[in-house]
Amino acid sequence: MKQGFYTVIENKQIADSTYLIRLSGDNSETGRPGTFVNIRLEGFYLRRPLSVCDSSSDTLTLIYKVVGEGTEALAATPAGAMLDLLTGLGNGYDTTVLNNNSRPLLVGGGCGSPPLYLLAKTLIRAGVPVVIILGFNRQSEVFFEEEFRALGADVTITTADGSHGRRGFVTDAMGDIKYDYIFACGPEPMLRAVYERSGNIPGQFSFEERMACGFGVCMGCSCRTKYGPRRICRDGPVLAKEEIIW
Amino acid sequence: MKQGFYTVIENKQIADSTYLIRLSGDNSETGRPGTFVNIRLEGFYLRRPLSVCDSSSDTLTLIYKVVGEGTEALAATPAGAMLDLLTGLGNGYDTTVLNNNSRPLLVGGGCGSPPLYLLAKTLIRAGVPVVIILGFNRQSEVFFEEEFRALGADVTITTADGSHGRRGFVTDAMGDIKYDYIFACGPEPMLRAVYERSGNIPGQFSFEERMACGFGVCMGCSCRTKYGPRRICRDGPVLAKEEIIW
Amino acid sequence: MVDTKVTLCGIELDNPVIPASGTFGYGHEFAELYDINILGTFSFKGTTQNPRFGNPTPRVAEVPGGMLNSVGLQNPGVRAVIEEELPRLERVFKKPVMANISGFSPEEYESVAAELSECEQIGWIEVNISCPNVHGGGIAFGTDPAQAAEVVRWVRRAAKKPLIIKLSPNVTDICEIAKRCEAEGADALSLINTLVGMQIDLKTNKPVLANMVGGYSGPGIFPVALRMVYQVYKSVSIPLIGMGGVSSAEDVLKMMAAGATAVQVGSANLINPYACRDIIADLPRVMEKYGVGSLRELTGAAHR
Amino acid sequence: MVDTKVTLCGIELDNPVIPASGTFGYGHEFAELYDINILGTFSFKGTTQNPRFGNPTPRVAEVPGGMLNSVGLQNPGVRAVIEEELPRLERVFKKPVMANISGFSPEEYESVAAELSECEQIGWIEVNISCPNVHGGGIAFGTDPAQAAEVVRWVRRAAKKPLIIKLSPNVTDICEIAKRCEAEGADALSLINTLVGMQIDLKTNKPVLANMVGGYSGPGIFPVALRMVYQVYKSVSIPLIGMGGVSSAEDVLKMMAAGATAVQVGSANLINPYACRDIIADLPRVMEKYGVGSLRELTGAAHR
Ligand SMILES: Cc1cc2nc3c(=O)[nH]c(=O)nc-3n(C[C@H](O)[C@H](O)[C@H](O)COP(=O)(O)OP(=O)(O)OC[C@H]3O[C@@H](n4cnc5c(N)ncnc54)[C@H](O)[C@@H]3O)c2cc1C
Ligand SMILES: Cc1cc2nc3c(=O)[nH]c(=O)nc-3n(C[C@H](O)[C@H](O)[C@H](O)COP(=O)(O)OP(=O)(O)OC[C@H]3O[C@@H](n4cnc5c(N)ncnc54)[C@H](O)[C@@H]3O)c2cc1C
Ligand SMILES: Cc1cc2nc3c(=O)[nH]c(=O)nc-3n(C[C@H](O)[C@H](O)[C@H](O)COP(=O)(O)O)c2cc1C
Ligand SMILES: Cc1cc2nc3c(=O)[nH]c(=O)nc-3n(C[C@H](O)[C@H](O)[C@H](O)COP(=O)(O)O)c2cc1C
Ligand code: FES
Ligand code: FES
Repeated sequence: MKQGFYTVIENKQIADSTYLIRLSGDNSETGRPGTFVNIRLEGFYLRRPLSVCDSSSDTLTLIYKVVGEGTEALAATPAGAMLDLLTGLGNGYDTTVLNNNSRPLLVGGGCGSPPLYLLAKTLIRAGVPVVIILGFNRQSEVFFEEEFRALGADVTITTADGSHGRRGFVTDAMGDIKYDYIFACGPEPMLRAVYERSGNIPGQFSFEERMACGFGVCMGCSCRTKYGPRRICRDGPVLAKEEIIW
Repeated sequence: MKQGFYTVIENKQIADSTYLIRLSGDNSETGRPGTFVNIRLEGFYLRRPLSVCDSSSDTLTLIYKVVGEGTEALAATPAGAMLDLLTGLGNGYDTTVLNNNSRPLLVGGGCGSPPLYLLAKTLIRAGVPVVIILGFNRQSEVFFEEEFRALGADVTITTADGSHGRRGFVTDAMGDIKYDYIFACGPEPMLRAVYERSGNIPGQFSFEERMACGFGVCMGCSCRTKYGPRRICRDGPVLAKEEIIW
Repeated sequence: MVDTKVTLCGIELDNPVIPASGTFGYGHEFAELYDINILGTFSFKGTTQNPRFGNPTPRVAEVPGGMLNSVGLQNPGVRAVIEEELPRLERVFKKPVMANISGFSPEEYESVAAELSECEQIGWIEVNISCPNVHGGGIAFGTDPAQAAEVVRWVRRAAKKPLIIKLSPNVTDICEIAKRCEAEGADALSLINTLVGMQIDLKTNKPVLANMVGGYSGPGIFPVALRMVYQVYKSVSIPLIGMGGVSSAEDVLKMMAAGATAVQVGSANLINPYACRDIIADLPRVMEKYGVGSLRELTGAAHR
Repeated sequence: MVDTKVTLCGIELDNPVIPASGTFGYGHEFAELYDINILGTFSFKGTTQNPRFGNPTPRVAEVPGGMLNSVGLQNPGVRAVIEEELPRLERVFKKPVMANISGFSPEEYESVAAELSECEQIGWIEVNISCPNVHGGGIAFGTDPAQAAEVVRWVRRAAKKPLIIKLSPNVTDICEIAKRCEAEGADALSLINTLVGMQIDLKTNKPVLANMVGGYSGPGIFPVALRMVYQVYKSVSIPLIGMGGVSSAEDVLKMMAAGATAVQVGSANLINPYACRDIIADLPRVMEKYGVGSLRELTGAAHR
């Protein structure tokens, strides 16, 4: 974990109430896919956790949905502004369990997809082919379809109302795909459906929970697992499929 | 009273921890000498009251001393920033009691002098000659000596340590002057000394008190007078000499 | 079209927003700023039998999250209120006003309530029981269930208007006191009055307030107020008026969801004289945002 | 050169800054960030007899002025603390640590205190009496003078270390409880624990916390905490540890002027992991600014 100040390079709407923010600062701790940062916003006591969507040596990209006052304030932050971030939070996805013969399936729901971008990039760079299903409610919410394709991933989009890609839920698209490992991130009902739909296939699921500290000291974000209590912010947000209790 | 947003034109140090800030905005209520404004500062719950030092059709000038966190934040406010002000607060000095034959003496102490500037200006414009004594602790605290002279006022400066002007307190300089009315503003011990030194000569004294609203509704700033309780923010800050109880 | 109307003890209010006692004077300073008839009503400055100057100054201070006051119930006394303030108010405010009263003995409460009960302009009597009982060791009536009940008993006899008891939050169990007040015949409860707080000036190392301690109000007390409204809603069946740090239309909705029928706004008026006007103007937008068609129906939603 | 040393129950601290229980874990997450030996000491997470998961989530929420938590004392139990956490701590922290303990019966408090008393690393035992008494109708020990006294009596027997009782602020008269704790043999008092608060989510109209209510901490409780430290200082003669919203070196000085011998910093650690390091680094500057040569001498200055 590191604390640092980041400069907003750009902050733009990319879909229905969905924004992409690019930041420049010390990225020594943002490279692991599935980790998150915790952002301090003027006038708010607690920080706001957001997953790393992409990270290069000098640029950090986050994608967030405006759901309340904090994300509203973030959306109003202009380029040039400075933000106080804690970076390198959480365990992240463990990609060492895969090899070039692995056939992982990545499944993302709504604003749960951003961390899958850095994950897909990391896997593809390591020579692992990536198939990904991204679920949204409607066309106007879809983002990053092309960006995932540009990485070389095989992308399926589902929308609940059929306005873009395939009609239905991510799980409806899962039947057509052959995979031996699963990575998922999204709202809990989606995670659970994916968990069940994927049967015995092993995988890693990324969770969200209300947080205070985000670095493991307040016990605000605990969840029960088969191996005892885990802090989503430090022992997670990624849990191995076999430890999850719903 | 009016609420309005003002743009900072300039904000500069003019003496030891003393700043002059010029603001542009709606000045329809800032023209009466002895009235004050109440400034909202980001991050502070209560507003900060400051006397009008000068007011023209488009520029409002305030002079303030940095004494705590609020005035510290104000001193750090750059040109171009916007400030939320309540203007036209307080009764102000009543200048209708004077005429061209009046010989008023104005006495100011430290950061109590600012409101005397607009008062002096108003009196001189009305043809009333102005004699003014300004007291400070030391030379590095002195401000506005030339500005008062430029108005055409007869200015005496006193410093407690004699480093500028006459050594001693304002009251030490009062004996040399002939006057038939007195206006005073400054710390309470000074006001009291001036009150006593000026004997039976009538006058008006401007007071400070901790305030919440600044416009007469919370009863936070009351003081006792010979005619009953008065709110410094609305019935004051100027009290007629004959009503004052020490 | 959203419906902001609520009914408080049989009197319909255009909206639930009520400036709180002690932050709105007797109304006329605000009437110079905007048409105060847009308010649900307002609660006037705590009025006692005799004129009071209150405590020595400094009697306000700033704290993180709000302010402290130790005004000590400065008011011109009930006769001056009836003879001067109410006639003056009548010219600018056409709605029933809420009379906030205080006393230092049950008898004083009773007699102030009796006098104000005769005034047609007054819609409700709101009894501030956070005052010290001068004959009871100086502890506040509102912090002792038996003493609180005694005040209600006395005022109930005298009050010919709906009777609202305003509770102190500085207690171990506010529900117990609420129940006692209900049992003695209170028609509604207001909560909360200020928390007891302090501020110290490091330049002198002394408390800022001449009175040492003072009442803490403003956004910092909102979580405590919301919790107490929620808890008391479960304990009594009379209507509640929620207050404590309310500063926005969102806060009004939260108070109502927790159980309030109407909402008072205090300190916010002091730092933004247009606070209540702005909140009322913002209510329809916020109601639409959160899908609230009728405010009346929001009361207690958090319990359902 | 300013002197930041203070003495707490016979143990000298390099400075009065102590991270508060529940906001510093068992120390090692912070030890990865900075050398925690710069601290006066720290108070570890409230420890109970058996491992506890605590309350259902969501169990933290944001409020104006701070946060709410209803963690519900998640901890690995006293045996794991002694066998795993303390040995791990020993490698990174060379000073006596403060053991914060909790229980749901006087017996549990006693036995946890007895076990931890055997640990050399432990300098003080800090007893959190804000837990519900499961055999006493579920109200918190700390809100009832008799039950508070009973806990102190049991723990006093078992504790072979200086005994600090941590008071709940959710009471009508904190001085009464403080005096009872002193009479039962407490060596010092910590105050305050969290105020009870609530937050509502307008998207659902429900309380944010699964537990409905939670403990309110952060800058918004500072005025209440400062007042309580000031009042309790007058009521007892044992040392006080002040806390509640402390976020800066200025706040530390204010707490000490009000009567605290040492000061705990809680929520501030959660939003700025370097909060305590920063406060300690800033102390000399602020002491010089306000002319404080020795912190030790500041304790109680507001009373003189
Ligand atoms: C590890 C992690 C990674 C996340 N990554 C992303 C991401 O990449 N993109 C994205 O759009 N969202 C992400 N979220 C959710 C995001 O943190 C919330 O949407 C955001 O905090 C809401 O803040 P707000 O002030 O707008 O909402 P409000 O509801 O006003 O917030 C009030 C409080 O609740 C908390 N809160 C509200 N919703 C959530 C939530 N879903 N999860 C956790 N805390 C919440 C806030 O942080 C704040 O403390 C992530 C959450 C976690 C825990
Ligand atoms: C009617 C009036 C006119 C004033 N005019 C001027 C002026 O022209 N120039 C100038 O330098 N100062 C003036 N003052 C004093 C000025 O308001 C205070 O110095 C300022 O509020 C201090 O704020 P702070 O945050 O720096 O100090 P802090 O001590 O940190 O402030 C804490 C609180 O105390 C209040 N406070 C502190 N000192 C005073 C004080 N002396 N009077 C009233 N409230 C105080 C603050 O407003 C704030 O609410 C005037 C005060 C009043 C009442
Ligand atoms: C300056 C001031 C004076 C007050 N005077 C009274 C009063 O006379 N009677 C009363 O019942 N409450 C009084 N109160 C309490 C408020 O009515 C209200 O209960 C409290 O301030 C909490 O609301 P707020 O946080 O919105 O201010 C006063 C509050 C303030 C700030
Ligand atoms: C997340 C969290 C967990 C806490 N857990 C404990 C605890 O286990 N034992 C205890 O005595 N106090 C606990 N507290 C209370 C703090 O130690 C402290 O008394 C309180 O938060 C007030 O200080 P603050 O405003 O600086 O946070 C906890 C507080 C928080 C925020
Ligand atoms: S948010 Fe504090 S432990 Fe996870
Ligand atoms: S400051 Fe509110 S009445 Fe004067």
